[in-house]
Amino acid sequence: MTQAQGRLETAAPAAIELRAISKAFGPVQANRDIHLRVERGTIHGIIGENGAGKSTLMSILYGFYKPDAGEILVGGRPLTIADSQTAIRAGIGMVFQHFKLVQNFTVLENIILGAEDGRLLRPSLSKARGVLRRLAQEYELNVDPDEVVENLSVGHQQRVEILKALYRQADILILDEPTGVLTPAEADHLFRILEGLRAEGKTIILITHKLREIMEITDTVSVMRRGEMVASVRTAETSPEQLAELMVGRKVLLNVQKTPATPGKPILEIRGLRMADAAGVERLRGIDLTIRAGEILGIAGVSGNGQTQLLEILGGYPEKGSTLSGEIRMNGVPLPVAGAACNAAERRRQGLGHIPEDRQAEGLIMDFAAWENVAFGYHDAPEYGRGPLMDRDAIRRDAEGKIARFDVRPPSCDLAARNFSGGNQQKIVVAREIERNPDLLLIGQPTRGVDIGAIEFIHKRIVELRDAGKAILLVSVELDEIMSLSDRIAVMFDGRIMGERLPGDTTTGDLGLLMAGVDAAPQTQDPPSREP
Amino acid sequence: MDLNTVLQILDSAVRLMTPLLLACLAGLYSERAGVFDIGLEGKMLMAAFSAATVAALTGNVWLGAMAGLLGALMLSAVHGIASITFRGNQLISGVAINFLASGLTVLLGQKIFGLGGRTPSLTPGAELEAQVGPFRAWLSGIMGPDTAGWLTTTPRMTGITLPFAETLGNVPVIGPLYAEVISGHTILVYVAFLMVPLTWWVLYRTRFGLRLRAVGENPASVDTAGVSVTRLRFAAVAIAGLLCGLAGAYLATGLSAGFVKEMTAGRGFIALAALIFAKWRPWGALGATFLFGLLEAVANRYPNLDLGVITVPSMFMNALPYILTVIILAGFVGRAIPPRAGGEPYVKER
Amino acid sequence: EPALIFDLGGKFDKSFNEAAFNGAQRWAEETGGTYKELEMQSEAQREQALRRLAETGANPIVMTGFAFGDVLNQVAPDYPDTQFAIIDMVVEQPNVQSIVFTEEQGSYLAGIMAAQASKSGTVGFIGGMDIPLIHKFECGFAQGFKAAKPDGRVLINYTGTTPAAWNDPVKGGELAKAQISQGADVIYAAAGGTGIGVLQAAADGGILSVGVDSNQNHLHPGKVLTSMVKRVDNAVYDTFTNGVEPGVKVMDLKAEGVDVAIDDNNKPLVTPEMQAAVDEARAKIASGEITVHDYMTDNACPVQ
Amino acid sequence: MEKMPKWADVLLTPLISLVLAMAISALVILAIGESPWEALTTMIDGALGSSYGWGFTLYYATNFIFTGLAVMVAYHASLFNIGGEGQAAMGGLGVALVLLSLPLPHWALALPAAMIGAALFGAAWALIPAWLQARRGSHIVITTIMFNFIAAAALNYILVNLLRPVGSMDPASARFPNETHLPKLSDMALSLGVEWGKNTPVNISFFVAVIACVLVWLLIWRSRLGFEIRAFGKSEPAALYAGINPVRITVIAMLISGGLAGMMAINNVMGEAERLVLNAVEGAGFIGIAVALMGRNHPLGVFLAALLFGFLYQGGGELALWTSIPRELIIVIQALVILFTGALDNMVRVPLERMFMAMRKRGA
Ligand SMILES: Nc1ncnc2c1ncn2[C@@H]1O[C@H](COP(=O)(O)OP(=O)(O)OP(=O)(O)O)[C@@H](O)[C@H]1O
Ligand SMILES: Nc1ncnc2c1ncn2[C@@H]1O[C@H](COP(=O)(O)OP(=O)(O)OP(=O)(O)O)[C@@H](O)[C@H]1O
Ligand SMILES: [Mg+2]
Ligand SMILES: [Mg+2]
Repeated sequence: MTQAQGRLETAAPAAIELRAISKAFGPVQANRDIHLRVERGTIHGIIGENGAGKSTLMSILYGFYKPDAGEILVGGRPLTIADSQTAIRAGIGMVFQHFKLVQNFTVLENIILGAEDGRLLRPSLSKARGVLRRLAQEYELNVDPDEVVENLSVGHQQRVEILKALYRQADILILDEPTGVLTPAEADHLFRILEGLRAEGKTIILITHKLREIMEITDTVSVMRRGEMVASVRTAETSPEQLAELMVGRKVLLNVQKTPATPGKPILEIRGLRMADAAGVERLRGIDLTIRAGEILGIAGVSGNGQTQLLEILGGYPEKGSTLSGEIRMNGVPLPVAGAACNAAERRRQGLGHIPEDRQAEGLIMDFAAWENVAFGYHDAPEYGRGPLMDRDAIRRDAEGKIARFDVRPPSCDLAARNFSGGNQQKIVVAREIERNPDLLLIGQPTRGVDIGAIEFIHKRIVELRDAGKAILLVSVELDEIMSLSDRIAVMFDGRIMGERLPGDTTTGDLGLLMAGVDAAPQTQDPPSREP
Repeated sequence: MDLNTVLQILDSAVRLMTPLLLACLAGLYSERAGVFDIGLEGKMLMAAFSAATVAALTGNVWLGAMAGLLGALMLSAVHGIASITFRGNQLISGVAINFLASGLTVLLGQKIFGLGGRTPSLTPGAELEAQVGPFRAWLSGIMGPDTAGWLTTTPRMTGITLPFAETLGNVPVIGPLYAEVISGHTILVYVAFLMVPLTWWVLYRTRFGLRLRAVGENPASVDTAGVSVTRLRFAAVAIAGLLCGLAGAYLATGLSAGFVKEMTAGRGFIALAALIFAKWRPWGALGATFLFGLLEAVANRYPNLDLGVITVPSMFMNALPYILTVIILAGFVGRAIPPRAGGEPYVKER
Repeated sequence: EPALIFDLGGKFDKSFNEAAFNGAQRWAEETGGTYKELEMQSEAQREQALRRLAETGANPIVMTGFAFGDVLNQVAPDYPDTQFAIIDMVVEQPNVQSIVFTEEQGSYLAGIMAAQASKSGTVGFIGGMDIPLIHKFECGFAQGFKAAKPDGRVLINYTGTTPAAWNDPVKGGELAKAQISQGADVIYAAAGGTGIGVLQAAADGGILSVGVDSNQNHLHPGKVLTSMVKRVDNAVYDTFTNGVEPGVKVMDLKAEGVDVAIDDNNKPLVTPEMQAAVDEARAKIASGEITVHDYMTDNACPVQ
Repeated sequence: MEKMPKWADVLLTPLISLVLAMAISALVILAIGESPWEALTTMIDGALGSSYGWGFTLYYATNFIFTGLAVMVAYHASLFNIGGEGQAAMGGLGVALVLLSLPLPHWALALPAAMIGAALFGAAWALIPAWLQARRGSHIVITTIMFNFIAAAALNYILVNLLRPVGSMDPASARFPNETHLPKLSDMALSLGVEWGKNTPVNISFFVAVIACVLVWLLIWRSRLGFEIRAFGKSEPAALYAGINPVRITVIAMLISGGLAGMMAINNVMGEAERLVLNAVEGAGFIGIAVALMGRNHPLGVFLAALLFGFLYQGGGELALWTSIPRELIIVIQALVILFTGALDNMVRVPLERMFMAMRKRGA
């Protein structure tokens, strides 16, 4: 294909070779005529925008999806991978982007599932226990084999997935965005393991969005764009800028342009906010935060440390059955933290906007048309209707404007949200929330699953809102995004604010330590600084 | 209430709970594998009809029982094809199966026997003989009159007296308990009770059970482990069919002697409620169905419960199991968490 | 051409619809005539069926079941030339004959027999759906039984409150077993399809049972003490043969409208004393010396 | 972007499913030794061949419109209301109590009063399952089934012991006063000088049902409440995010649903029987499920599906009246219609989608 690929070819049979793979989901062409060659004993990176088709390609390799066309060679021999069983037998293991674990099974049960040794469980379990102990020592992958998976942290769940693959004696290990859920330290640990595996002669395919990781660990890298494989090159012979350009198809500005903040009066004040979920587990252990008009407060942290709960509580819909205490004030007015008065609709009336973390599950009704989604959450607004009835024309006019201003593609009001691409779905949510001109905007993972071009656009609009004197609370797991967008950074760990930093005064390493619960600069920790 | 009364009520409860228990375990297999099943009622009815029909035509209850299993299995296949293969709505499929059974049984019954959907009574007599006669004659031609006669004179299940029931009967408390309550039921009662530990063992001690539970919690985990979700779910639905088949056969050939239209009378729904009450666990199923059986037995024994101040009318006593179900579901036994993938067809590609 | 309409239970209900069907069949066989028959599918069809039959010229039109009463009252005046007969209900119209049965009298005789046959002094009654009509059977039975055994005991159960109560032999059997365990040794079932389970359980349990409506003695020869027969077949047969005489026709003991069935199947069970007691009671009822209370008149039963 | 045109989705798929269901039904009829063709003609003739047949078809359809709408409204909130049977039965009680206790001089007054009674009782019977679902997570499918049984028991008790006139054998209430009798469609036609549907039970409730279709359409697709119901039904987390209270919506949707089911009583109890009889609902609550599903949960679809089931009911009734085919055949046909249009939907839809995709590819 490309010149780069030509140079990769060697005499020995490749561990994996894909030829002319295509796959469509209904009208969506997820993979188109893909060729890929991965050499034995190497780490091969795959990058590409969201929706580029990376996961689909790997799922085909693993027998989860069947390709519409194309051929797969494993170890030089053609193989029809009809199901995952075939892939496993061929020595392929995969750690999915969304883990495929049975939440209420123990680690051990999850490991042997599908790889049992006989009809009875007991022998399989005891054998697996032994193997697990050996693997744990060999690769520093410690997990309690008898712990129920839902009680494990995400990082540990990932370990279980890796152990599952190793238990099945995988020679070729596919990892789909493994570091998205890890702290920098955990990610480093994972990379050490991967290097160890490579040293043993195993082959690894690593999907990631993070160019830094590609440069750090891979031997070769392939770039996908809109379902096609646009390049395969040796990592040593390329650069992040070149990769980014290959990914998006044009030059990208990786930095946000913004002027220094001019914070005004406090908009949101949180004091001693505590929350225990329905099971009684403390998710927030005393949060103190202040956000002022005209500033962006970024909250960094590995997901699962209480950010979701914080956003939900502020958004007015704390988890069912949870117990809450503490104080929240908006524009100086105390807000109810629990009970019937604590309601998302009421919060919106008080001037709150909210771009939720999970747009597909929360921010949109996937089966509703775009125009209906523009009214979603504001369907009670007086301009959207008369009395109990809604005014479709008014809403549609409004929606058309928003769609045009936010360059949603295709610019169709009647298309169901499900049929927009992820980035455009996110634009609908962002348009709806930002154009309401809220005093306080909560943003969770604004650019998750959004292509680089749209990221630029969304970032610009967030900064504009700040410059209009609004307060913004930004939660993101992407450190780069936090660093470039925030005026002030708070790091959450285990339901607490571990510390606050100014973007100019900190490094990713420093933040990474905080995210792991280690405070390298204790002087700022106690009490948490409330004044900017 | 003396000991004897208690024993009689318990004895009755055991009989009444047996079809519930079998149906409940049927639901358990199906729902543990992620396929909801409100068609238990229909499958039981179909099984009761098939069992009674074949027993009436052949004079052999074991052939009848086989037919019962087949009848229920057929409806299971419909449910499987609708909800697994074609990923249809499992509730709707269940509703359709209930209608189908209720119509087909009468239609076929009327066609075969012309008794308005009833089968002949399975007690030796002229009505039965008219049906069995030709079959016996035909069989005699093949294997001789003795064998044929022997094969065609067990139209319904009879109770089994367990060993030592007589001798132990004199031991206080335990003796009568053994002799009255435990001994003397038809074989399917013992099968039903043995199904409880067996189900527990299959579910928690075998590879099949592990996979079954996994497919009801997260089918993708099973799929990516290289095991077929479809095959597992079909197996579970088939087992559910077999158990419903036993329940139906017991109703028509064990507890009563013949089929009467709509004879399941809502037991499938009670079994479903018991399943939720049992939180989808085998031993829980035993406890829940025993409770329902006991309630009905008590209501039978005390049709107008005289509480001194007021007399509870029989209509209330008859509705008691339903009222109690609602009260139980209202969460007085804690929230029951169904299998997480329950009710959802497994869809890989949209 | 005469016509017969069955109530919702359908003509094979093993009960009075079936008896009506048998009467019509007998007429057809004996006279070689033909008749129209209809089975109800829903409440709304009652009127439809009546009118359709009347318009096609059927005459007389016989219908079974009290549920037709209300509709017939509306329809009959519209077809003054058509003759109607309704069983189990009184409808006062010039072209309607109302045929009612004194089930309490037949049940009374069954009670007498049960009292004679019972050794334990305890007998049982199992009704289907808990409605007044069935209480009429219950009350007559209890009166007869108590008349013969004043200190005896009658156990009473009803199967349920939904139409399913007519079709639950399992429950019927279980109720019978519960009564047996309380000492009942004769059980009277007035419960449609549910009764099949009662008779079965009684036969299995080695006690006697009493059938209802049709002669059910043959179901378990030697184990069914008797059946309280309601000669709906005779009523239909008579109407088909002789036409309708407007007014109320009471099919009581005297008119052989109700009786206890004694045939080859239960002969051995009927002792001479029993036969004598029944005959005596029958005569006394016929002569008016004994009046059996009808539950329907005041919703109450003098004995309990 | 859509896989196939909307008309194919809402019309073609159910139509093909229906044809399949009918084909299997024909096989069943053959299996019991009867002629499917004769059966079909008897049904069509009996149900649609005369104004008389139409009168009954429309009467049954009216029942099914109400119960179908009831299932539909709940379904949009993703609640599966199997309790239409009990709710409609309770609606009947509401109608009877209103008409027997209030001195209403004219049907024009009696109708709204009875509607309120019917809706209130039906809604009340749906309230407890709704509340239990919303608050306690008790599965509404099970609780509504239980409430059907409980309603039957309660109604039996009330009819036999409280509402039955003394001396009547019939477990039924007294007749409603003559002034409250609803005008029949045949009377209305007659006053226009047309002889139509003489002696058929279809009455003014049919128009109420049609109006109910329009109102439900307005509710679901044009009102803020409907927006909330649909949003909640599609995604509970999203509803929470938008400030839609799940308990409130669950309860409201079920109240409306139960109210609609209860309103059926103005047709069968007030319009037809003119008194409350035991088991007056006769399974219409369950048919409502099929009607809603076949009607793709849209009022227009519900209306059409109710007509179809009205046809099946009346045609099937005629079948059983005039041929030797047992009436249970109708139940089998209904089951097959539910199975094919409801549960085996994808069997037809997926190949159709493929066909349309292939056509589009070729066209493009
Ligand atoms: N199961 C599915 N059914 C239908 N469409 C799908 C399915 N899985 C993926 N797609 C579509 O296929 C395309 C490629 O998706 P895929 O998940 O492979 O992308 P990706 O490169 O892994 O993206 P991400 O970075 O978000 O993981 C997208 O448009 C997606 O919407
Ligand atoms: N005890 C059982 N009862 C009913 N069905 C069963 C039982 N055990 C297995 N099955 C069915 O048979 C299928 C094959 O099961 P089995 O465990 O023999 O798989 P296998 O051929 O050994 O495959 P693998 O290599 O994955 O272990 C299962 O998926 C299940 O559907
Ligand atoms: Mg992916
Ligand atoms: Mg194996």
